[in-house]
Amino acid sequence: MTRYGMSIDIDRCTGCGACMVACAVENNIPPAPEGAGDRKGITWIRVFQVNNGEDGSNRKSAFVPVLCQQCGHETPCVSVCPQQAVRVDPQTGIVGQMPERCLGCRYCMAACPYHARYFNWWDPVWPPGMEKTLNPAVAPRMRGVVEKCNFCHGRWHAAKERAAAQNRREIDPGDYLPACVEACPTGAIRFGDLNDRASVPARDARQDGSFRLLEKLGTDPKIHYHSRQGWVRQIASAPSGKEKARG
Amino acid sequence: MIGSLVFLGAFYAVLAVVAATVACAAIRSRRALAAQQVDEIRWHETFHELPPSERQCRHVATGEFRYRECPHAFDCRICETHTRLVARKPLILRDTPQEEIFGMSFPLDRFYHRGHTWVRPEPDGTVTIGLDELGRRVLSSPDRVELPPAGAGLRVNGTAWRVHQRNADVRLLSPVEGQVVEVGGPDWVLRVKPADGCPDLRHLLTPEEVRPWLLREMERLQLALSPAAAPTLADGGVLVDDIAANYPEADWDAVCGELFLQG
Amino acid sequence: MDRQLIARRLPRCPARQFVLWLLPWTALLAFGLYAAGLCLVKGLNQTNMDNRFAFGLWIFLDLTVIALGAGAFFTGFLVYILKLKELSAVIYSAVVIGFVCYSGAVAVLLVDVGQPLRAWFTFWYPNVHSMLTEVTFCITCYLTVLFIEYLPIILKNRKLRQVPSFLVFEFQLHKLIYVLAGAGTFLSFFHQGSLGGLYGVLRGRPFAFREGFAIWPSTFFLFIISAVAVGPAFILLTTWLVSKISQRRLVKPQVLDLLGRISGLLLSVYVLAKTVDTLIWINRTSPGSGFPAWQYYSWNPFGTWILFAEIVVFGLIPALILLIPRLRRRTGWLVSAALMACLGVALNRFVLTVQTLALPTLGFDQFVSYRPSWQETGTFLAVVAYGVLVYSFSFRYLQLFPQERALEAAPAAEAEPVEEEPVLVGRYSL
Amino acid sequence: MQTTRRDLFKFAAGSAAGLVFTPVPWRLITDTALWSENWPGIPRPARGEIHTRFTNCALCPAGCAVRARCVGPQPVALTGLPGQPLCAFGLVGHHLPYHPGRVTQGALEQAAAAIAHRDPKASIAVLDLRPGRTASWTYRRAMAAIPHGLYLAPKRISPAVNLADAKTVLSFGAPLLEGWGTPASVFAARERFRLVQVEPVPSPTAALADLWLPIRAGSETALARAIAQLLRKQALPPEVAALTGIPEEQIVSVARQVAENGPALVVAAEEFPAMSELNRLLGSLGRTVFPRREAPVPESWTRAAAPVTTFASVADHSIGVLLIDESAPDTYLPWSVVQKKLVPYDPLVVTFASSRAGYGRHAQYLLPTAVYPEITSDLPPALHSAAATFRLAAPLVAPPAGVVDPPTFVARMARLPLTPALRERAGAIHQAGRGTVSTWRDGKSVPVRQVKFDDFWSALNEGGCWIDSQGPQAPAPQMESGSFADPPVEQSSLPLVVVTTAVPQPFSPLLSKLYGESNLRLSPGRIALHPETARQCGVTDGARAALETIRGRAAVQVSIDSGMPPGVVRVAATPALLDLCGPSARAKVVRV
Repeated sequence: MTRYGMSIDIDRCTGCGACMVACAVENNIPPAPEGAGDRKGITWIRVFQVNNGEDGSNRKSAFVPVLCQQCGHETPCVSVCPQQAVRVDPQTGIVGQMPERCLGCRYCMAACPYHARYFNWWDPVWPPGMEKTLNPAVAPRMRGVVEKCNFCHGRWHAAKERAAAQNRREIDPGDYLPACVEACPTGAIRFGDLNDRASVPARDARQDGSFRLLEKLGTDPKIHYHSRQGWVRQIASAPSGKEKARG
Repeated sequence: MIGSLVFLGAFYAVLAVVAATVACAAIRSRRALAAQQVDEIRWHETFHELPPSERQCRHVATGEFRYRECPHAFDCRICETHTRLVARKPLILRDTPQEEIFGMSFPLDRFYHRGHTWVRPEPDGTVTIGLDELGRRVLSSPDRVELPPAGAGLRVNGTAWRVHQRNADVRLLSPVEGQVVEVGGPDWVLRVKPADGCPDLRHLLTPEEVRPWLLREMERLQLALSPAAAPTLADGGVLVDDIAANYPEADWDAVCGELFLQG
Repeated sequence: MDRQLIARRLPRCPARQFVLWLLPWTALLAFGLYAAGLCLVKGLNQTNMDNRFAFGLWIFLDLTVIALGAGAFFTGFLVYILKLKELSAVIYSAVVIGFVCYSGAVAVLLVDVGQPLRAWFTFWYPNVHSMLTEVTFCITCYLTVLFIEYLPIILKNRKLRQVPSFLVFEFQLHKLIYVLAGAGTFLSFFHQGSLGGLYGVLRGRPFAFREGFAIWPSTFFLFIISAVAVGPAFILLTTWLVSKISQRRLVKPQVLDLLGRISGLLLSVYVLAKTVDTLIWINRTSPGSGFPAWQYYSWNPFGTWILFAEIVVFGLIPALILLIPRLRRRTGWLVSAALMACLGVALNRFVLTVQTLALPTLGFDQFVSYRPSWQETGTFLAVVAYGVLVYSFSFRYLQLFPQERALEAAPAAEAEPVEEEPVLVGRYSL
Repeated sequence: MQTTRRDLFKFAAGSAAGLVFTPVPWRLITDTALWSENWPGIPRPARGEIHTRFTNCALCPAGCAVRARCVGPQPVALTGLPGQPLCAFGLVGHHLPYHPGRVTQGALEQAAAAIAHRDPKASIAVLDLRPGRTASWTYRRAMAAIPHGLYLAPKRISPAVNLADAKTVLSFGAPLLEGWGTPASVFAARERFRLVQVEPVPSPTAALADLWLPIRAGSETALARAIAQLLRKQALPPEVAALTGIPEEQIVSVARQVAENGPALVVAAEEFPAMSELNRLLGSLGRTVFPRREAPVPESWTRAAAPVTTFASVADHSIGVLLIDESAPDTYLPWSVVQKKLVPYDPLVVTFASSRAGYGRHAQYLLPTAVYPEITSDLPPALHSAAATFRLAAPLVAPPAGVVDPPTFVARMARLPLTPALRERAGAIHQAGRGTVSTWRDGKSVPVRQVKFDDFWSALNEGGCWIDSQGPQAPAPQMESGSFADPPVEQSSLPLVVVTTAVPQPFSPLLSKLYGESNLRLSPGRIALHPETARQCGVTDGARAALETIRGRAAVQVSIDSGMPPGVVRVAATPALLDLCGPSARAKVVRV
């Protein structure tokens, strides 16, 4: 019985975007068509640039990767889906989306406080020939359905199979890493089983300066952020009312 | 789990109820069709769509009520009030009612239906049915007349025969229940062998009641013919013989619908 | 032919005039259908909705229209269950309006979802914990009921009733109509509520999230009350409008007055409940989830004015007008109060749909705005046109207002005299 | 009996009702749903046996090692080696062969003929945008063999730096944390040094620096000179603070930091004398700054090779034929700069490129080349490695028919004997016998001396890397004069100072994730303005606008960024925009 989670060290994130691109490659997310802005795009993990609102050399910026927070308690998107297209896998604690079941009513998107769910506004289209580079482990989604981060579920399956091949029941932690974790050049994103107190994210979650987004909503997100800078930790709480973001 | 049971249970129950209702209605209507209640139902509906003023009880015309709507679709045979009233005030002939009313003859030997048909009991036990004077003058130049074949069954307030005149297609309501024996007599239209021997005519107007009723009828006719004009028909003014010819511009469909209770 | 279809004694405008009236609406409908077609064929990229604004004009439209359509079930309830006979003067019209509203809403919903072909999944794999499932079930069921209620009205048409089987079926069905009214009441009651619950359960959107009783957040009940409050008001409004346009007296003034009174009563209840709910939300619910309530109203253009407008201007004021008999008796006041009530509910649905989605939830995201694309607006207009057309045809060829004939026959609407004991003057005293 | 219309109706209605009780409609419903699951046009990923191959990324001079997951012959995912991840651009390198803007056909013969018929007196030059490769040696040999032949590098090869040993890094706009050197090595070092970023705009590097000096654009040289004077214990020139917009005490403290918290390192986006001077004063030479070392080359090549001439030092209007190798882009010289060197009367420009985005817009002939990961080439020594290295970008997929290999073309043009240059080079390295070769498949690294040449060669072709054992050499590299972009001349008609942010070219369409679908990076063709500046220009966020410089105007889209300094326009520079803006420019933004 595992509970996969992440810890993201904001102080280490340089906003290079490798995680976003790696995610898109791994999960066969198509390039944005003409006219898609940042509000119609599909970025299962999206890096926001935030700043402390100061100007000149007092201005401090940080980059915050936001992905599905994999809420563990009263998961907002699960209860609202009218046809059970969203479910929490009891084995892994991963909140999964079944695109072939999804009706595209977008109720779950309205329900998600982290804006971590994305709708396929267009048919998935790759430039001619580029579809050859698609990842065989993941099926591209059709137009009109919602999708989101599922901790690279394809990789989990693969790891499961490898484990089975060596007739082990548990997969070994190093064998299963989501694409973003693998791609992060600074190792800002760490992944592991939160139930295992020794795992990296579990340890990170315990150290001070670590926080979760909108914790007070009581949805028990499984993504733990960390920063030594006080002003960065502010982002965990509700908006204050003045413009803070680029991203 | 329980949740889904309750939820789905509730909804499928409701759906079942709705379906059952429709099915029930369907079955009942099949029965009704089989039992040939179409005429009754049609008359029933027609009656209930009449404006209240025209659903008036015959006893208002006689002044016993200041206001009363007929609750029985003009079928006094099942009306206690009617029987009560008749019982309380037996028929006194104060003055012999004359045949001539507003220059129209309403002979005393017959009973009148509110749809302007009459019934005359014949010596041989049958009854003859015809169109009364006012009706005749309105349907003075019919384009086509559809009479039922001999042997056809009639039901009270059902269709006796049809008359087409201009844009109007008039169902003349049958005053009695019975079987058509013969059609197209000298002064009558249908000869009918009444159901169960002697005809029950309680629901029809007696000649004595005709006058006040006719008064209203002519007002209505007048209104239907030309809503603008003053009521000249009723106040002793003699009614022209061929109304159809005299009011070419009148909406004949409306006039006949009004007069012959077409609904 | 046209005249043959129109019931006797119901004067209707000449066919040419009717066609002229239909033309603009038909054009609008055609345009709207084209727009909707684009959305279906090319996908929802034709709209200006996006990942932040997952709901837009259409959901707002659905919520409003369904609230306004509540008149159908509520009047049915009053007439057939509570035997409030006066209201049978508008029941047919109410049914048609209800049918129009619901069918329109369902049609738009089908355009709104990304995969309309999978609409039936909801019935196949229902997630009973989702308010949307409840909504889908109820609305589809209730639409069926409405259709069945609409059927007799159609069969009553002068030409159709010539067919014996139609006549009889209509007659028999009408005898059982109270069962349908009951079912309709049950269904509407639930989905009006669950439409409110739709937002009330959004734990992730503290602006919309509400505590409640059992599995239902307070918005569930607020929506029911507001819907039944505004339903009669909308019927009042439409009846008045139709009689203005057709220049006919359709119902006795007492009927409108009664509708107004009912609406007023329920509206005042609603205003009270809404106020209490808002206070609880500001002081407990919202802070409880870490969101100071004032913050919601610090984003232009949605200041506190919108709260005030919703509760006082379009809630309290019309309620008072409708409760004061002296004002109610004046058609002007009555109608404008009804209009305000309708607008109030529309505003409430707008706030829950648009403001909820526009407000930022994360500390670093922004207040977003949204302007519907012409395709969305077109689809919206198509529903309006569709409604007008269906109602126009129904009004012309069916008998929506039973009292109309009577009022026609007796132009001076005299107070209904009551039956009394026979006066014992001699018979035939003429 | 004869059928009436009524009968037909009855029949229709009956059959419609009956149909509901057949499986047909239900089956149809299910099928529509299934159909919607694989909507026509949704590509099916090719399945097949999956294996791993190794190569080196040729997209930028950093040349990271790449591990490719391939389905059959087709790479479907590129990742770095454990501990050395790739950058966002490298991760999607395998998309480039399918880039919509790619050119695969060119007039090869005509170009050759045109070159052959040039007037022999005008000089013929090869501009090599990424010097230090084996291809560069081929060019040099070819140019030596041709009369008036010139081998041009866009700029002097900057010295190698050693971030690992630096304690303080003073960076003049160098994109240290944005793909400058291999990400892994930079971030590994980042833990240990303090970064002072001198940059007019809040780039990601500036955002993450320990100290960001928002300097007035174009006054970097002045600041560098001022710091140099402070290091020489001279007084700070009074006007500097005003000129650079940085308070004196801050300049002083920075000077103290670099002086005291050594070893220090000064880097810049573009090398300029004052910076080299600072490195000299700080004694970085030999500690954190080294001459770039090259892998051994065959004796025969060095004997007959044209000298490396920097583009700036060529006489204006002297080049008759210019061949530009864009196949491995690094720095892009604005067209205006290039044009200055061409003969005024119809010069011939031939470019080797895979798209028309670059010089293809100006050249008479564009000869299509292979792109990474099709190309076979070696990579110049990495910026951050003091020791010489040699590694190959071995092709993962076969290039399409009709593409040209630039060095081959040039060699043929110069009638050089056509020999496999890379193999010869490898041979030379193997002969020298120094250093070790490491292969990724088994993660072993063995001394070259112990491997046979064929194994060495195949190791290189499997992404192996040769690293020289000879450490860094002491003698300080002598700094050559070039200049940091001078402050653009004041012009009232063009109120804004342009700061260009280079956009790596080409990049996979999938990078729309960074450019369009998030505002993580300023997308190509976009400009960023301070809200106040935007108001003055009368443009709003996301509005279309025109950017005007002395060289012309171009359509751009506006992004408002409160972090921008007022009076500065930041341009995400595609080659086209770089042509427009040049090395340093003033501009104005007009609403359209």
